[in-house]
Amino acid sequence: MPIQILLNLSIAIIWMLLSSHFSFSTFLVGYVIGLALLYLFKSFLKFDLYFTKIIAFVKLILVFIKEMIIANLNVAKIVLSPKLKAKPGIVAYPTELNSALQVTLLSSLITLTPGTLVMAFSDDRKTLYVHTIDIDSKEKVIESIKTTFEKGILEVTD
Amino acid sequence: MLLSLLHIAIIAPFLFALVIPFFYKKIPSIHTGWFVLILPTVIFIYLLTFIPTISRGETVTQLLPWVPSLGINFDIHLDGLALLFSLLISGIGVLVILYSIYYLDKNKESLHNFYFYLMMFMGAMLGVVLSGNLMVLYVFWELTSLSSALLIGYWYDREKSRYGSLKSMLVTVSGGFSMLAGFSLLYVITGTFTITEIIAQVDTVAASGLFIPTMILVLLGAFTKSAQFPFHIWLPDAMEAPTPVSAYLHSATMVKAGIYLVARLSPVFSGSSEWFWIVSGFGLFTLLWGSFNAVRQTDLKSILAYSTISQLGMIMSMLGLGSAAAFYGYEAGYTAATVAAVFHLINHSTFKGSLFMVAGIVDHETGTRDIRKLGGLMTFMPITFTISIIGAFSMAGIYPFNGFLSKEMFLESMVEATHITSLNMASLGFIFPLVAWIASVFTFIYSMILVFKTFTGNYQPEKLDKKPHEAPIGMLIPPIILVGLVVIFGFFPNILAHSIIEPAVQSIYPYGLTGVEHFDVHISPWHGFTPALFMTVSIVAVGVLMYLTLTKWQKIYTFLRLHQKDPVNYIYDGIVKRVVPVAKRVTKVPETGLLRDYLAYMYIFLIVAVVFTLYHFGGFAIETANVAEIPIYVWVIVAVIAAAALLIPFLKNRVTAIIATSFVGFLVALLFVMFRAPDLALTQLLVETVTTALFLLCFYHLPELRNEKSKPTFKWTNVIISIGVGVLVTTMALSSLALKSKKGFESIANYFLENAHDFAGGDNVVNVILVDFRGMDTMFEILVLGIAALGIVALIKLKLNGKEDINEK
Amino acid sequence: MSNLLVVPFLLPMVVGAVLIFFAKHHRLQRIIAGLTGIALFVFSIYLTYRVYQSPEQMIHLEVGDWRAPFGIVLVGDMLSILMVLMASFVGLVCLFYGFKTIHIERERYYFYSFFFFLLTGVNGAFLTGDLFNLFVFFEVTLISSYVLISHGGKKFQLRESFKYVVMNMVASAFFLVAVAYLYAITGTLNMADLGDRVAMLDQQGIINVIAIIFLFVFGAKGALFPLYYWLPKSYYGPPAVITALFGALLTKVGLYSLIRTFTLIFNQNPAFTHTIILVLAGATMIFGVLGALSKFDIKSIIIYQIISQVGFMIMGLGVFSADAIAGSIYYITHDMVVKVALFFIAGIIIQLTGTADIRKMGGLLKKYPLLGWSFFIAAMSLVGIPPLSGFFGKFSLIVSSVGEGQYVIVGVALVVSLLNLFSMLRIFMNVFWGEETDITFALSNEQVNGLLRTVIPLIAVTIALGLGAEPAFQYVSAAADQLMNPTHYIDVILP
Amino acid sequence: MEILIALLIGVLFSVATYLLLTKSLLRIVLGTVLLSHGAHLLILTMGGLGQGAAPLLGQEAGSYTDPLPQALILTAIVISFGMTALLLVLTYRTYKAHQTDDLDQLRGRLDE
Amino acid sequence: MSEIVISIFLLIGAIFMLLGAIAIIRLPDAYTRINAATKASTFGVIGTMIGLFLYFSYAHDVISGKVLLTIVFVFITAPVGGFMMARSAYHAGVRIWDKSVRDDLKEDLKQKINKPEH
Amino acid sequence: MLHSVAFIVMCILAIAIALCLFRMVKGPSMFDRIVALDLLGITLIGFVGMLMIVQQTLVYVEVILVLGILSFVGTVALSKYMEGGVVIERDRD
Amino acid sequence: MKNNVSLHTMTRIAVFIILSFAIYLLLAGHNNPGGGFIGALMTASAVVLLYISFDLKTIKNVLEFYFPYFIGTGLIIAIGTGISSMIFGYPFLTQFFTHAHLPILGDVELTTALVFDIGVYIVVVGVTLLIITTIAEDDV
Ligand code: NA
Ligand code: NA
Repeated sequence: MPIQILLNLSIAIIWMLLSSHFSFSTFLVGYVIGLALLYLFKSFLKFDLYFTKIIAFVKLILVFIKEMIIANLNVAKIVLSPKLKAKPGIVAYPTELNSALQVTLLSSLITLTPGTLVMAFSDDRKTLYVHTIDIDSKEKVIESIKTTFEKGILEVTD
Repeated sequence: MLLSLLHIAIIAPFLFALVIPFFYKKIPSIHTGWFVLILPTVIFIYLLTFIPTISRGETVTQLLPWVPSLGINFDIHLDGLALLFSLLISGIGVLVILYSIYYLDKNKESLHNFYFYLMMFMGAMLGVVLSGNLMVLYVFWELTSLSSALLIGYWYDREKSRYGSLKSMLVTVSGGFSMLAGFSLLYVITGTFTITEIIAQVDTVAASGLFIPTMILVLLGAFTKSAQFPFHIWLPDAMEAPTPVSAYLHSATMVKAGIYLVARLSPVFSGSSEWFWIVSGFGLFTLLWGSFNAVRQTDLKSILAYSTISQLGMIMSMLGLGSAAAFYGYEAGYTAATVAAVFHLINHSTFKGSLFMVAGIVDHETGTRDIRKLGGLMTFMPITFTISIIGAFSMAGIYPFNGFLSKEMFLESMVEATHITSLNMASLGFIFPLVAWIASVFTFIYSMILVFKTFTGNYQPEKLDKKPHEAPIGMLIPPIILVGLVVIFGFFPNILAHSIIEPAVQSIYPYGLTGVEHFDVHISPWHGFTPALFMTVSIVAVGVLMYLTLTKWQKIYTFLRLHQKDPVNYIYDGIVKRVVPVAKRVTKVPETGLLRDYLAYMYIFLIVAVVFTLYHFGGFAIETANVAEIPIYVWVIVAVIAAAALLIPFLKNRVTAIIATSFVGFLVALLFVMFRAPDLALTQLLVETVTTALFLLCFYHLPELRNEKSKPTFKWTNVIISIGVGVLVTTMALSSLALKSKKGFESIANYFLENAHDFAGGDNVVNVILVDFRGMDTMFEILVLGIAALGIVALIKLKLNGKEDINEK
Repeated sequence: MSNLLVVPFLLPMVVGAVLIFFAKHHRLQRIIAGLTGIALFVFSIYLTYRVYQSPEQMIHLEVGDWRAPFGIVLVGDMLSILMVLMASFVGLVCLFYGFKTIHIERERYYFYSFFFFLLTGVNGAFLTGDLFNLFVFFEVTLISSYVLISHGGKKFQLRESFKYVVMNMVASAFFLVAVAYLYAITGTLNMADLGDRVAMLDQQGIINVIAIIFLFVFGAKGALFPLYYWLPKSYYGPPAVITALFGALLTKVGLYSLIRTFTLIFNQNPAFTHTIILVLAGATMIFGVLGALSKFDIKSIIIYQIISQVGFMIMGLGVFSADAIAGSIYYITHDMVVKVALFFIAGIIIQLTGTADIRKMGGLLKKYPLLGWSFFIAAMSLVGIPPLSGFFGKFSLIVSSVGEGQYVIVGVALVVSLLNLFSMLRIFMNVFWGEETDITFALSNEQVNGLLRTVIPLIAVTIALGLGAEPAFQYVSAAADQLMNPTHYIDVILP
Repeated sequence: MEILIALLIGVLFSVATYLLLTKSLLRIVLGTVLLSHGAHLLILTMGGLGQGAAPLLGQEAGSYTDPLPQALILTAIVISFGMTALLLVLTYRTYKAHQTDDLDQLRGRLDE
Repeated sequence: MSEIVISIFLLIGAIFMLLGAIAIIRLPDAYTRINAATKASTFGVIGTMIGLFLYFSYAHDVISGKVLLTIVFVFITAPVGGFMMARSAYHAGVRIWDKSVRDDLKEDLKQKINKPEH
Repeated sequence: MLHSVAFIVMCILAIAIALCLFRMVKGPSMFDRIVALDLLGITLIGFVGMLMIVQQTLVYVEVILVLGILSFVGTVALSKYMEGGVVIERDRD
Repeated sequence: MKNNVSLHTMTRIAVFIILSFAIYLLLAGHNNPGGGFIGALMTASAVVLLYISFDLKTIKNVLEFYFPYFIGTGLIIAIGTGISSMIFGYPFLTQFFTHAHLPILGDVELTTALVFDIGVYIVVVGVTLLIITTIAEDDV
């Protein structure tokens, strides 16, 4: 139930963003719309949504932004260098994360950072296959993900 | 304004026709003909009451508006000519129906059809001759063609009946159509369809530049109906109709409608040498052709058919001659020719009617009409023989029958023709008596053949299906009445002179004879030793000689290749046979079934028409201002769109193709943003995406793109057409824009901008237009979508195999 | 202001929408559809009467209360209202024929909805006074026709429907193109306003080209030479009732639009534009009738007769005089009736004998005289044999053409009429005359008579229109006068 | 600007026409899609390009661009969307029924 | 000053978008292209959208939530888009660049085929 | 100044679009084309943003969001299609 | 290895955003870009995204609608606004609007055009989804 309220609130906020009109009435309309949508999809919501650990979340975002900037610069370097010297490959990344939301979050973060792209999940969702533009070593790739994102996500969601 | 009795006389047969099936079905024990007989009898008697009035030189007119907007009024104009014809129609009608009662078996025949057609014909024919309005005349004219065709095809399971029916319909209706054009021209010239009014404007008609075409068109109608060469070919085939029909329509009445028309319109057209030459020329040639060909026929009815053709030509030639004589003030010639024409018209109806009935009797009693099988019937059917000998001798022009009188008058008028000094007659006039003489010889011969090959000579029972008897009395009465008339008119020709012939001649009275107030028609059998008498004598002499030596010279027909069928038939058959193959070829060539070809026709038409118009009017313009101000990125975007689009035809992979199309679509949306159309951009993007999704969904059911194997000419034609279309659209766009900036009408759009907020309560003007100013567009646009969706459901789920629509309920 | 004008297209639309909910209840569908058909017809009569009696002989409605030329305006003038009346009549007759011949599965898949949507489009196209709105109604008509023409999804149908749809989509695209050009130059969409503004232009070159593009667009929908090639086969696929409906209504929408635009808007250079129309009219007649002669399939023959008759119907426009246009209007009216009758009869024959090949039939007249004579009358009317309606149509066209000195077209029309006669007699003589073949008849006499009950009224109308041509001609002459006097139209719409 | 877009429209029409003239069902469908793009752009161009602000009155701009062609195009887009959808389904049903997407083989015989 | 900031954001965004485009031209196989394009474009969008957001709040005094929402949306969906493309490519049999150094997915798929689940 | 920047940005983006077209045409795999289309969508977001600055209006902001949404939907649909030939599965299980 | 975990999760989130946006587009259309048609296509896109990410059966269980009725209903609503103006003696399809001051919501513009647009919306949603599901279900 609280998850749904949360979702409802976020729809109301999205509504405000859409309307570019930050007032109570807009919020209320958004809330009502959210309520209607949730009613419509009542049998469809099964993921855990838990936004309490805001601080951890902010931290995660900051880490992410930093990583992202670096990543983009890296890609820029590779793309613009006169001779292509990338060593791409697909790396299997084992994760300890459980919930769908966690795994999704992780994969998104991975994808948005250093030359890496999650391109498949194992059927049990325990292994992420990560395409990497430039691999030094498999361990290095795994290590960097483990220490930045997976840790951050655990902090946020647990 | 009200229907007069005369109108009712015309309409009654039609109404009566409608109840005939009732008699046939409900009272099968009595031959339907007996019921039918009543009406023509009543009409005939009623018409007889007009004789005193008409012979006084008066005319009866009854007006009834029908379609006054088009100048079509059901006006009745009863004068001498009309009375003569209407009496023939109703009188002979009575006899023919009486005859048919014995001729058609009430148990075997579809009498309701027969009498239905016959009544329809009678009404139509009365309508033709009584109508004072050309268009009403035309209406009934076509109805006579129609009923005639139906009667010819009465035994419709016979191939020949259908052939004859189609032929008569095509020939007479084509004449009718040309007549319609002629009448239309007359209307345009005179502003009326009323015959008397047209006659009153004869000077206008003569002065019109359209005089000759009008005349020819009208004459085509008359000639086809009256079986004038070369349109006569339908008449022999019309003999497939039951014999009463042949007697009635195809000798006594309908075929004379053309004569009637020529007579009726003589006052309008006769003031020209063309009229004379055409009418008389065709008449004479038909006379000759008919008589010449009658001799080679072996079927009794065929002989009679060609004989009819010949006699109609004869009457026609006399009418032409009469009008010419009148026009050049040669009154004696006029009277001689016209009186002869009218008198012969009556006589022909009597003797030819009786001869047809005889042919029917012979056919009925022996099962054949082929003279090669017949012979020696005299002893079996003496009455019939007597009838036929009177009829045939009259036809041959032998004294003392009515045919002798009119034939001699004819010869006389032909001789008179040489006295006309103008119209090149001085040099060509000799043709008239010459042709008349030759034709008369042949007429004599076939008349003899008709009688003697049937009734004398060897009786050949082995060639006949049944043993001949004398016909039942009911079947004999009508021909007896007719030959009775042949004899009576032969001895007392003047009983008709004042009552019938004189008013009729008066009606044909052309305007050239203004000085003459009244004709005195007097017919006498003896004129002294005139050239005509010598001609008659020589005709009989030569005729007898040639009849006796028939086998000796008959090979001439084979030599002339006339032995199989009338050569004109080759033309008709050739055309009719070729129409379908030609139609097939003409249809097949463009109708390839290939969509590309159909589109190519459309595009080529469009391009050619537009180029032609532009060339004709000019108007191409272009405003080159502001080209320099276009930012570079717009050039790039436009180039990218163009490049993406140009690539699509070359793509071999359908997903690539759809991605390229999406590419174009997305960039078009960008253009919409550039050109300040946010709603458009949104819609374009959404539609593009959903469309792409639809394509992908449908790809599941579709094959991969193929390489097209086409000839280079095919491809290059396509390329040229495509470029043409593109150039056309662009050229026109630029020209329109140039004109827009030059002319600058204020767009109605400003109204929307000014009023959207205050009067429609919305700021998004595009949306306001869609839901308010032009809400109706939107309402039906969503209807289109709804139909599309439901249609897709039906397309996918409803799969019939074709049997369902037959027999389903 | 008269909201009456919306009824002819709104009623079928609402009913079409409502019937979606009853798609599975075919009996209820039929009851609703039948009542609607009757109501629509009765209402159309009333509306025609209203228009005829109104002082301007024209009523109009500014939809949404936005005055012309800004909003969309509906115009019921003499011509459009007559077309609506005829469409409603044809629709009604087709509906009842459909009840007897349409398969239950078709009814389940929204047949009646599509039927009414088609009527919506057709009536809307007749009534609108706005060029773009005309486009929209065209599309409503077309998409309904796409669906109906492929309804049932038979192999043959699918193949030919594809061609039909593509051809029409191309024509529709050029409709938009032409509207765009016209809008660029005149800045308006209202037809009265267009007429007004185009008349004020001194540069006629571009306008004439636009006129040609419109001729192309409407000619493609109206099946003019050389734009008709999609028609013969695509019309062949669907059941008789749909072919009848199409033959009677669809091409007429194109022709109506031609008449409307070429009298109201593109009337500046008739010597050029209308001569082109006249040439196309002649070619259409000729090629249509040759097509008819090339076939032995009764349905195909009558389909080609659609094309041939189209030539006659626009002949009056090409001649461009009040009398000629009156002739055209009368001819269109007559053709709607006769064409439907012919398709119904062909449908009965095909159902009865199980074949459409006239060479395989024969002697039907004996067992089915009413059917035979119905056909004969309809055929003779089509050919123009008096005193049936077809005669008066042809006659008035010919007299007016002669009056305008257009002799060539008169000659063509008469020759084509003769060929028409030949083609129709060929059917009659093969099917109804001739020897009886060993075909077993698939319909009982009651069934045939039941189907004939929808044909007889049509035959009655063609006779009545002939014998009672005077009131009809008074009407069409008034309608033609209205068309030839566009300023009246413009003054009423744009006071 | 209008000249450039008019040229683009010409290209779109040419390509569309070329595709329509091919013998492949699918290419023809693509042709109709491009044809409608061309027609829509044409309507917009004919209304005049790039004068004034987008026709949303809330912006309070001095002048607005012509909203009418935009509304017309919207209607046209919607309609061609419906048409394209229907045509697509018709296309694949035709293909499935005849087992060919080659219009050469979909001609049919003259005397059917 | 603020104009400069805005300009920088806009230019960075644009450059990264261009970079993404160059990347898909230059990189050797579909996977590397997807990989690079996904993040370059995200970064590009974020750059231009922030620039845009700032511009309107600075020049027009309007806070546009939708611009921010766009960032959010692109941000959450771009990785999934990349994921979908890459995975589908792999399953559709698009070859990985022959100079790639490893392919764990291939190995694992092979194992899976060798040892069916049941 | 911002107008000049917007101009430059648009020129850059136009080049990016041209490059996308190149990859779209070239392929070689279908996914190269899909990524080109995806990138086009993203680039268009930037382009429309610049046009908003040029035209001094926020009215296209919905377009931006829609572009974002649709390039995602389009990418997913195309990928799904290329993976198995089916865009919408009837029943996954 | 066809696990769709991230796709499913993100779709769930994205769909809510898209649907909210769609409704916004519908309601704001009279004054801002948007309107019934655009809103409806946006809605349909969201649902299509669901269909693509998940599968027909799953989503049909969530959205148990019979789309042909959408078409009928939407058409009748749209016509209804047109007819209602006729009932009050105005020409067909005359639209009205008023500004109402409602509690909580404040100044609200009420227009019949919106009702019309909602009719459009319903039709278009019904149409799009009907087409897509019908094609997707066709497997013969
Ligand atoms: Na036959
Ligand atoms: Na036969």
